Amino acid sequence: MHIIEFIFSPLLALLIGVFFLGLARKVMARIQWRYGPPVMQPLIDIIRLLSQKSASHGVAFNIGLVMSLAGSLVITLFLPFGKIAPMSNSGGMLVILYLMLIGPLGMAISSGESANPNASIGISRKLLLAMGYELPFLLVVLALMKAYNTTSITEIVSLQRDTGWSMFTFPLVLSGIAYLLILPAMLGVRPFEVVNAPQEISSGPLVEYGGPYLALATLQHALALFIGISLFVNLMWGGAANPVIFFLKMLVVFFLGIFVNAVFPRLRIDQAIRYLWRWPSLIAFAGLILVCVTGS
Amino acid sequence: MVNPVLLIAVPLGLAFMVPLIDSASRKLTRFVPVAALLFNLILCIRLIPAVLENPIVINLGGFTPPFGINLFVGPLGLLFAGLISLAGLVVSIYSLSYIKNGPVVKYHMLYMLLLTGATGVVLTGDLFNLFVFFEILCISSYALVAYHGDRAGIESSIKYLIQGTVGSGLLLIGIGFIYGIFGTLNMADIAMKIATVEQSTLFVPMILMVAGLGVESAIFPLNAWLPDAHSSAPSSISAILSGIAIEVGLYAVARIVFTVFGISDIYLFFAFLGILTLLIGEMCAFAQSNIKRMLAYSSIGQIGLILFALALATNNTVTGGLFQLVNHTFSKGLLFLSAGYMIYRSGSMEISSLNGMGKRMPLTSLAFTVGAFSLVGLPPFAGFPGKFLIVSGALLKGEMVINILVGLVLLSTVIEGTYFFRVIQALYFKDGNGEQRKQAPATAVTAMIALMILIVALGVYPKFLADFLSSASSDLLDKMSYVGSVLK
Amino acid sequence: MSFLQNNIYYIGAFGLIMIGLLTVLVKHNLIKVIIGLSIMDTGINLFLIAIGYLRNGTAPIFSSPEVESILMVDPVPQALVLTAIVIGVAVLALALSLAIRLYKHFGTLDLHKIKELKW
Amino acid sequence: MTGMEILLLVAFGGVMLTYILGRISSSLRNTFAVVLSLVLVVIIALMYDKTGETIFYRGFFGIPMVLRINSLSWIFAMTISFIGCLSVIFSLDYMKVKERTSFFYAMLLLVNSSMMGIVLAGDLLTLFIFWEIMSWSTFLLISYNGGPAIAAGMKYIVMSFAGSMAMLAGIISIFTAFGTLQISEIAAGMSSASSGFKIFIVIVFGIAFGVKNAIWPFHAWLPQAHAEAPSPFSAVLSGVLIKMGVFGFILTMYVVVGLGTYMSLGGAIFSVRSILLVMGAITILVPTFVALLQDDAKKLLAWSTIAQAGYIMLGIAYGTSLSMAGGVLHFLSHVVFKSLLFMTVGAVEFRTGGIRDLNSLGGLIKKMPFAFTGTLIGVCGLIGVPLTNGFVSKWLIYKSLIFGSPLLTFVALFGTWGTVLYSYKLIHNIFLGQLPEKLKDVENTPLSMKLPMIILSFTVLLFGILPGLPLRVINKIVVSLGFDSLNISLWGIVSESGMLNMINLFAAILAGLIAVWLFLRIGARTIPVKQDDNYAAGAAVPRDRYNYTVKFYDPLLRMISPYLRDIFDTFYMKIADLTGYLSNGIRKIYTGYVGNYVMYIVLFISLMIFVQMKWSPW
Repeated sequence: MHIIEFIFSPLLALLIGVFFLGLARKVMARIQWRYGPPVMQPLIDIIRLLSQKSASHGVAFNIGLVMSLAGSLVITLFLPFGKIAPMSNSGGMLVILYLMLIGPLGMAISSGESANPNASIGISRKLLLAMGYELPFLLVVLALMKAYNTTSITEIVSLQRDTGWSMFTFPLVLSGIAYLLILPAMLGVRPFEVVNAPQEISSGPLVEYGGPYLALATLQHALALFIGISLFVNLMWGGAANPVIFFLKMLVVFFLGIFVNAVFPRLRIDQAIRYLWRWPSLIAFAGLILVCVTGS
Repeated sequence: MVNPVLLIAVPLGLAFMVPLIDSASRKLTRFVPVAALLFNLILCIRLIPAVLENPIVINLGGFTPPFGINLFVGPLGLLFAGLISLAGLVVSIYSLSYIKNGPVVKYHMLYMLLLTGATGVVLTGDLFNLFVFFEILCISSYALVAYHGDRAGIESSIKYLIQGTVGSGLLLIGIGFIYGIFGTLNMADIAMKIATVEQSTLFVPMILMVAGLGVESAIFPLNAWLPDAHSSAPSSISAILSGIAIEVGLYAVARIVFTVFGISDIYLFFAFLGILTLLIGEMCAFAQSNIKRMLAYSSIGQIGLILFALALATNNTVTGGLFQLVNHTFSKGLLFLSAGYMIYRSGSMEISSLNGMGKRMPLTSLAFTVGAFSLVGLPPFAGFPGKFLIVSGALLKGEMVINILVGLVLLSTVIEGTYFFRVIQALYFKDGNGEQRKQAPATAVTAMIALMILIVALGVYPKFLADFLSSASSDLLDKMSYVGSVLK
Repeated sequence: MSFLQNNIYYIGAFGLIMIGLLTVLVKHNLIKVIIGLSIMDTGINLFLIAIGYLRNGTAPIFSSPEVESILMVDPVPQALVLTAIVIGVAVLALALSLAIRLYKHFGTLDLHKIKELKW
Repeated sequence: MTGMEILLLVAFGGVMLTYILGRISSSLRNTFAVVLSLVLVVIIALMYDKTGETIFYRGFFGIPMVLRINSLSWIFAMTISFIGCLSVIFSLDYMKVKERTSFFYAMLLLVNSSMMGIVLAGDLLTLFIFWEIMSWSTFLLISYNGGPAIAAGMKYIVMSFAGSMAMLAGIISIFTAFGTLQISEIAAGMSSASSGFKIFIVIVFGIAFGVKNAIWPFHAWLPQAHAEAPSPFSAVLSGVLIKMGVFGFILTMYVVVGLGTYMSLGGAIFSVRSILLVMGAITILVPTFVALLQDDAKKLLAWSTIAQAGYIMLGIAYGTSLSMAGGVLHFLSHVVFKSLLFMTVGAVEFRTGGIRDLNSLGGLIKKMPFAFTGTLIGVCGLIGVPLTNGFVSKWLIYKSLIFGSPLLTFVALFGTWGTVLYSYKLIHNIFLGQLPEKLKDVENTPLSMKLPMIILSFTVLLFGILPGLPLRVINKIVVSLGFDSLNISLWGIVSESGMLNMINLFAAILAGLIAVWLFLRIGARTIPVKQDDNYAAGAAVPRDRYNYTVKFYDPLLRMISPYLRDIFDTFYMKIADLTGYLSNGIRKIYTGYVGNYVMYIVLFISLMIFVQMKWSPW
């Protein structure tokens, strides 16, 4: 039972992530009155890419990518998907926060080795953007942990079953709003699509990847999408006891993200940071203060 | 039992023998001070057990006090006499090679006169006798400052002379007043009669005497001669002036204030004066770029610290002050001696010219470093126990004013550390011109090593001296037993 | 008037001391300063003598049995003054010899101009 | 003669002997230094789990000087000797090209010996004596390189000296108040002392230890000092020496003042505890971002050291058993990974001929793979990536702070992101990116540098995966300081608010890595290409013309750098200037005109007479 979960939940996450990638392209195309590629196109691409030859720039180029994807896979073991959360006993939110570092870091080391100017720019932006949304995000997470008096994500989910979604319970409203405001940045969609920016810096960190590397990078991207959405649903929208309902909730969040993506133009990195550090941070800060004041 | 009179008589006699000896044998001249001071040192050491039991009082010419002149060899006097012989011995060994040019005979003669004067001051029990020995000390130091006969030496010497003469004039007026009031010059006798006179009449003579002695002991604002004289004298003389002369002046001030007058209301004022001297000395030293001037100002600062410690007048602080005094004699002596050869080698007194000396003269630089660390009060050198005793004694008094003054002492220590560390950095870590590595002569190195060993030994095992200093401090503070032992 | 009469020596002595001190303070010719020091010394010596002086007193020598010690001047200050004079002369000699050397080096005796050592 | 006396005798005797041997032969001296430091490690290891006190010296005015050992001293002593040993080994090659090596080795060993004296001290006098010996010997070592190191050393010694003077005032007040300096006896006296006295003690000791530990606002000396010291010593400096401040804080707050008193000392809002916590938080936040601005590798690490000291401060100042364990464990973690980082940077500096400027390095991964691996592991530890020791210790600190004061936790967590940014800058600008033309012939890391790096990297991972190893010892410390015992297993910790199981995490990550690696192997073969053979949209990338890493985080820095002026550094420099200015003014009273001098004498007399007539103090 347990072992199945261990294998099942990363695979499920990968699958959903890749599905989301395909869905995103399809929905975007429909919004723009195009037909768009089939939803399973990214999966097909990954399989194709695995068979292609590619250039490698060195050991760190490989290790970084492997590290990045492995880290993201491990996070999926900690995130409850419905009731499936195989490693929720080995650590809580803090471990997740720290595991979330491995993804960008591995990616950065890997593409840093390639010595491509576009990659360097992309990485710099990726880290800066992460810094940008991490400020309000940490405030939100701390407010949640303080409000529920636990650091375990499964407990947060189960407590929401009694109190209702944390987004709509009194002291956490502000945090919920702040989280919603930074969600696009965490998912890396359009107003904050500064890292990959295909038209500007040739997909940034991804520029040197080809063949299997690109496949891994795509999977990592898919997982990041999955983790971002799943975290939001778990923390703010009450998670779910049932995987299906959980998936539906994720889908709703995903569509929200896509719509935002479709409407907004891209910001510059400094504009993005300035935005993230202004209103969302202020609201999140107010939320934390509110929780501290009312909680005690 | 040996007669303490020899402590004065032997060097005095030998001082005047120097020209005779010189005419007999050129080579022997240089060794006369070494021999005389070695004799004094041995004498002092032999006197220690007896003096610790009971102070020795010698009546010169057989008159019993209060008539006639008496010598009082208590622990304090013996401490100073020993210190003078020890420092004098080390410096005279150093001078064997350092003093080569110029009127060598006169140098050795004056040098011994200076030390005779100093020994006389600390041993005498008679006010006018004190004045006479004081004048011997002063006049020989005026002359020795001008030893090189160069511009700076002559200029500082004449300035020193003018201020010193005014000071000793004031001292003499003070002594005159005291004689007019009490009709006696014996310190113990005066001390006994002091309570019979109204205090306000004693004020003027005391001020005059303190001001007169203060010039020699470099209390602010009477110390303007010191930086000039110490920086232009030959380094061996700077070491003696800094290590002995001003300490003896301070001894005289302390003796007059504590033993003769013994009026405790004024002590706090001296504590303030000490702190002021300390702060001004350290700050002036901080701003110097001339190494010998820096050391000279640092001496002012140290005198301030010692004065502060003595003025608190508890057994602890006075012991601490005396410890600091011993440490100052050794460390400042060491600093001047080592600086002397470094200046000799580089040809300039600017600190920047000493850059990279650590490579050229490693041992001399090491000596300077040890002296500096000790003076700043870093363990395991001799400065730390002294500072520890002073601060603990001062805090033990538990008065807010004194606590604040202690804060200032610690602050000035930081300033002092700053300028010493600056020099040490210049010695070791700045690149100088790539001269050859050449050590100081063997005699100078011997002197420096002896002082270094003393400093480290005192720092590691302060108890060695502490007991003796403790009885010396009660000698200074306990007026009644002084009077009792002199007047029987 | 009797105050003046009784204390004439003291007044004279302190007058001399003050004159000497003032000379040292305001004059900037080295020779004059040395003269000032000398005057001050003289004043001090006079002061010491005055302490021990007794009006109409005799010399402190027991020359004949009828001389009472009460009428003798005090001998101690006189001894002191002898010593002080000797010291004063020594200082004076040293000062003057230094002045000569100083003139050789600086070509002037103006103390305002001899300020190489300061600060 | 107990083990401690033998230890100190061996340590200090070894210093002398090393210097003397250096006069004879340098290889003999090197062998001796290595053997000596190994012997010290062994002696301390043998003292594990011993407690005891012994009076070793009465020569200082009869005040008994005591050595004592307990779990707290043991863990510090062990760290000191361990890092000391590694840095001596590291120096073997590093110092070959320098002059005055005997002096260097002797001073390095002296610093280590005096630090051992500090942690083994059983009374405050012994502590102070060794503290001062450590201070001045450190000063000599910081200034060792000359040039800019002169100013760095000066700044260090002045601040450190001011701190020790404050400490001396504190020690002597304790001595005068209670008549004893033995730490075990002071605690009894302290409990009955007035709270004003306690606060005074905390303040003066806080200044002394705060300066050494580089807690904001006393951090100003550290960046320059760490950057300019010789690299093997930077490792010691950053790793263990500033941790003497941590030791001092623990001693002051929990032993001298006492746990119960400490928690309630001071007012409600401005309690000592909350002030220390806020100082710790500021120490994390500001230096982290200042580190981002740095272009000098060692300076970057130095600022990072300050920031990490803030984490330790948060841990030990918070005052629960979990936070205490976190603080002490983070001290251990920091020792290991920061020494590692300074050593790798030192190796790079050594091989590239002294280049520390991040903008002129790059691409060294091919040339110095060992140093790269070391840096990677060190950086991971610094950030706190799971499976490294930094993760466990930070987890403990967060865990204990999170419910009590979420804002402090936020600062600490946010600081971690800053850490990611500057760590990446460090590793990228040195090892990744382009290899400049002039660094074509850089050789691999020498063996004597590899060895410490391997040991330290291994320790980073070992303590990360099996945190129970250090935590068992730390639990003893925590209990001995009066806290509750922790529930510790070999692989993690269970507390009431959550648990940590590193072995599961390790297994999961290992499995993930293997799976992804296999997945990569399934795919088609890859062709290794040269680093600069890359895609630039058809344009040729001119080599050595551009450096992609200059102004790496420029958008962010432009936003934050106006707020990052080091006010306190400026403030201290202003004080120094003011002192100089004042001193220059004061010495003008010595005008050089002798008439003025005589006037001073006359004025002095007149003043005294005036005072007497006006107030008649007599």
